Amino acid sequence: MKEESAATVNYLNCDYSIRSWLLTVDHKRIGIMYLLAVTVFFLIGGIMATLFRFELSTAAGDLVTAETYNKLFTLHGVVMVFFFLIPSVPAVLGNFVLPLAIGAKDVAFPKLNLLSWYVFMIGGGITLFVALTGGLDTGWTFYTPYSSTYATTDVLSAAIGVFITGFSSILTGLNFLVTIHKMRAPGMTWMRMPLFVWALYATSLIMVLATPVLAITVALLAVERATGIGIFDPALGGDPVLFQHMFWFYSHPAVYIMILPSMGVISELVATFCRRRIFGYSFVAASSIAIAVIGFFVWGHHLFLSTQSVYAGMVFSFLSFLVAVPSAVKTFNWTATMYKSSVSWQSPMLYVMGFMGLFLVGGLTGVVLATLGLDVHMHDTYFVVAHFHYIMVGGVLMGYLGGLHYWWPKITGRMYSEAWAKVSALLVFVGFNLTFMPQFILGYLGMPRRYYAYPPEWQTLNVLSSAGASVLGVGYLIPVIYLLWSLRHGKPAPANPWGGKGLEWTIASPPTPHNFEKPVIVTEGAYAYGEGGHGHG
Amino acid sequence: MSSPFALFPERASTMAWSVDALFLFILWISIFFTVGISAAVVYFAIKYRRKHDDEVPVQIEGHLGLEILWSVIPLILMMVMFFWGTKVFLQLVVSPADATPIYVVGKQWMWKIQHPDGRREINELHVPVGEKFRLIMTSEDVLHSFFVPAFRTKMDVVPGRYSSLWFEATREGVYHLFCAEYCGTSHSGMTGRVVVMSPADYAKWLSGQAPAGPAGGAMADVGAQLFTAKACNTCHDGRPGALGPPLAGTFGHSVTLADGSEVVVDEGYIRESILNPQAKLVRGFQPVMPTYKGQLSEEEILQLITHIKSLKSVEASGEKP
Amino acid sequence: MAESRNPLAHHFDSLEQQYAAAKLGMWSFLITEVMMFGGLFLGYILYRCRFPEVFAQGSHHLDIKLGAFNTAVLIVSSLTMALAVHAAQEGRKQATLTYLFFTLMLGLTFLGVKVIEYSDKYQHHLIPGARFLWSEGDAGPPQLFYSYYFCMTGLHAIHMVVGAGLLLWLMALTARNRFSPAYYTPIEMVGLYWHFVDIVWIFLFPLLYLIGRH
Amino acid sequence: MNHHIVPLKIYFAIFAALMAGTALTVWAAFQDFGEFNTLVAVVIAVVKAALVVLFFMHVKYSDKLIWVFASAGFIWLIILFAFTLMDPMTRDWLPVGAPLPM
Repeated sequence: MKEESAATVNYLNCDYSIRSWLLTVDHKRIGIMYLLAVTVFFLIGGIMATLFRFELSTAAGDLVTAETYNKLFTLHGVVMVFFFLIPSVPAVLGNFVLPLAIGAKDVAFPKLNLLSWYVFMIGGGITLFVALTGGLDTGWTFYTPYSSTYATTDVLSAAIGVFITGFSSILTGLNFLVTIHKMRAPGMTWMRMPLFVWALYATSLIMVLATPVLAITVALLAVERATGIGIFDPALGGDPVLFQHMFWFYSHPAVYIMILPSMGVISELVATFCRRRIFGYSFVAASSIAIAVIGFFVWGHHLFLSTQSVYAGMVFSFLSFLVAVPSAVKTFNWTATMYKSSVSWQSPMLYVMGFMGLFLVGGLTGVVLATLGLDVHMHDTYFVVAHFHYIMVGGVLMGYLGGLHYWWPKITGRMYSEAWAKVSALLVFVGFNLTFMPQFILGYLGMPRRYYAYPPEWQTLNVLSSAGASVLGVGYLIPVIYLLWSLRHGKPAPANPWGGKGLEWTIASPPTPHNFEKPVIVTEGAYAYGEGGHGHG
Repeated sequence: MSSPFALFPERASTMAWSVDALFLFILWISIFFTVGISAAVVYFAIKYRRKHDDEVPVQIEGHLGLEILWSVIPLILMMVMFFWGTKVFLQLVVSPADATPIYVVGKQWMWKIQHPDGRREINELHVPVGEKFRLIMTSEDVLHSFFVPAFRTKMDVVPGRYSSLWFEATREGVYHLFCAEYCGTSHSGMTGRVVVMSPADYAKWLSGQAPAGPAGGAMADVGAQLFTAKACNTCHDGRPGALGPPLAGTFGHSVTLADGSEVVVDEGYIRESILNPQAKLVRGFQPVMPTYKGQLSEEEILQLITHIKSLKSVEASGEKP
Repeated sequence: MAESRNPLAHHFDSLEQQYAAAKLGMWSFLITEVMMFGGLFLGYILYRCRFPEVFAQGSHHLDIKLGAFNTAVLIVSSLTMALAVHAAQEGRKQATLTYLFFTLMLGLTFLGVKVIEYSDKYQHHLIPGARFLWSEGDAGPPQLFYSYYFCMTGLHAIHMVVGAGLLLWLMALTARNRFSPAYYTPIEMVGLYWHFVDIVWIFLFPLLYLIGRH
Repeated sequence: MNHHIVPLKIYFAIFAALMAGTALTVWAAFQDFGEFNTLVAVVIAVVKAALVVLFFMHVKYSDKLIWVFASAGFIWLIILFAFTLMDPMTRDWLPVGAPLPM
């Protein structure tokens, strides 16, 4: 330990050795290790996207071969979904903030937490190894029998990589569940918890309940691939649609694993930057749980045209409409929170506004796709691609970046350049819309997804989309630069730069190794802005 | 085909407008909410922007009535969309009884199409305006999906199973045919054209086409030759005491199985009985039929099915044995 | 905290809180196990409904006596595991060790029987894949039955192997006096795991071995 | 720690019930209950599993939260089964194409 006064010892400077990082059980350090990992995965996934967006700027296939193109979008999907979107908010921000937000010294199982990072890195390593040794061309959905019998790429290793990564997600979810149940500081009742914690709880439920089904699904795929036994093989009487059911039993709720934590971040940000308790707190909290639970009953809307029974299709369609209601409730409540509040235009709030706009488009186009009669035309077209990018990139990524900017002073103890942060928020918003809005039109015109060459009349829209992607790319690179810059040159951050009311803002930036020096006793709800607020309703 | 600035694909089938109308309905509702909420967010952000650093706004806890209002209104809208969407869906997927069958086999990376009269096409489908067609589709290898944007219809093509799709073209023209389910390297090359012609042009086109196919003749005739070549007729000739159940006149009717249950004889049941004869044994017959798995291609199975469909029962055709 | 003898980790306030956290964590883990096996059972149910006769035939090639014997072995092992927890709660070290040892032996017995059954399937060419032989018609659906048989019992056997390792670890800790009536959490947690593995077999036995025996 | 220590008597009683259940399920397999053969086997297995969960795994003596978690696993298992099997079980009701019947 360095010769410093006790007041300035924090979790970052208490030990500088590599070993102290690789063997750390401190949730804050593990959060940072996840941050580094997902940033690398995001860059890899982003490079893939840049390459195939470049390819798609002409109608003919000319930049890369069809085979390479298929490998590019597959790897883009696998890396972005399993190694960026799913871990980004929960494993980076959740790990760092959750124990602080509930007044705990750490998560319930710190060693498991570290283990989950290693499991994640091993799974990611195997998957990237596949990329280097020939690639994978099944699409991130691994549909059988193409993946089990016909693909000539290394599906086996990729399935093993995804299988292993699943356990990292399970361990994180399990850890958070127990942490939220058992580690809250005295006085931190459920209805006093910050909404980010509620969202993480709902997310963890899905991680624990759904991920094992993905694990067994890709395990069966791996076994079938490795030994040639029949599990999903139609030649033996097996049912390829069974694979789709099992896959989407996880992968649809997985969308909520991605978006729920981001929604939680947005709730925190809206409260802080409007200095206002979230309007209808209990409805926003309950809607997280409702989304998590109803989200388990809607997976069949990915199978409307898979020869699934018409009746099953109707049930899944109906339930898909239901899940839109709690999402709508959240949006209305965030908007209402801004009414007669004190809105700060600091950069995290810009991300909130961006999130609101993009999430609205993403959510409402989801309603379009849940409509049986419309999905027939739009299924597997660019309309679907645009829709889920609005949710996953527009929604999840805006929430993640907003949260990262919000907690960055707490994580690093430094302030970043506010001006540059505003520029990047604006670029991301504009670039994103330019990239994906044309894809809605392409989709309705009938351009199928995963197409490497397309009819020439669609080139204009594709060029627009590719142009937007370059703006988006710049928008993502700028934060990397100014955030890194802030580590050395940024102004030291005060304990509470934004005037937030969460417990994490009551301690030093960056926090001390054990978070709270004095025992924490909570006496008021989250977001207690203003004295004895005169509320109604 | 369509201009570079079109927002909608051509409407070339009876269902196209139904789908577009529903889409426009939901689209306008979506635009209303997106614009409305975004405008509110921007307005509030400007109107209530923080004037000085220690500003503390009035605290509002929430409002039960509002919560109910903005739960119930979306719910009602959702239910309207659900019922309307389901209605359109049923029209899209349930084939009218009088549709003419066309048989489609997807394989990496082409569409093989057979008409009952024996014509075969690859990656092209010629149909006349104003007639209903029902595609009966299967795959030889992986999943595919038959997609004609101008008809607003699409259906997955699954190995080991028949799926179907119907349409009635309303406008002459040449339209895109795509494979919409990712199927491997040349997925984006598994495309083709649907050529919709006037009945007169269609008749002209028909006469210019020699009935093709290796064995020539209508599908049912090719099937009949297969029926003999594979010796199906030795057991399924309908004589009393024959080893296999009679097939004539059974299509579309139900038969009683060994376990007492009933099953309707349709394309799927015939296919299953050829490939896995013991799976659903007709009552009163021994499980002696060998499997024909690996001996018949998907196209040959379809030819056998059309042949069996064409077999009229003895009474119906008025023949005497 | 492997080095220190104090079983209370730094981030908990009390042993009670630590125990409750461990127990809830273990149950969360068991939920994931339920769902993981659930995925296997799902496919099994679907195919069994689709090919009832073939699955019955496939089942008749399994040895019902060995299956029943193994069921009994696992139930006895569950009892000895419960008794081990009981002994640990009362702080009886020698009894704890003995019961853990019996549990381990029973677990190994189960695995031994499994080896006999697997080698029998191997000799009769009932391993799905290129060598699979089936004289009674289409060899496709019977392969599905055996694929599921091996995947389900195989995953179960892997759990047994892990369980055996955990028992060895517990015995080592018990011998080193790490447990007391105040702290026996690991024994109880492994116990929960062991009982869960038993429950899986309680379902596997009738579903795989006992179809249509009448 | 003051945890409920389950009397040995109960352990042995449960053990006896489990062994009896095993014998019962083997016996039942050789009887013909018609359509209910599988149901009988599953019901016996569920009862046996419930005994293990409640007594050997101490859920009967645990707080509500453990009850909820233990039940959640089984409820979600049923969701997985019911909503997946809903598809193949109802495919024939409206033969859209001619899917292979179950």
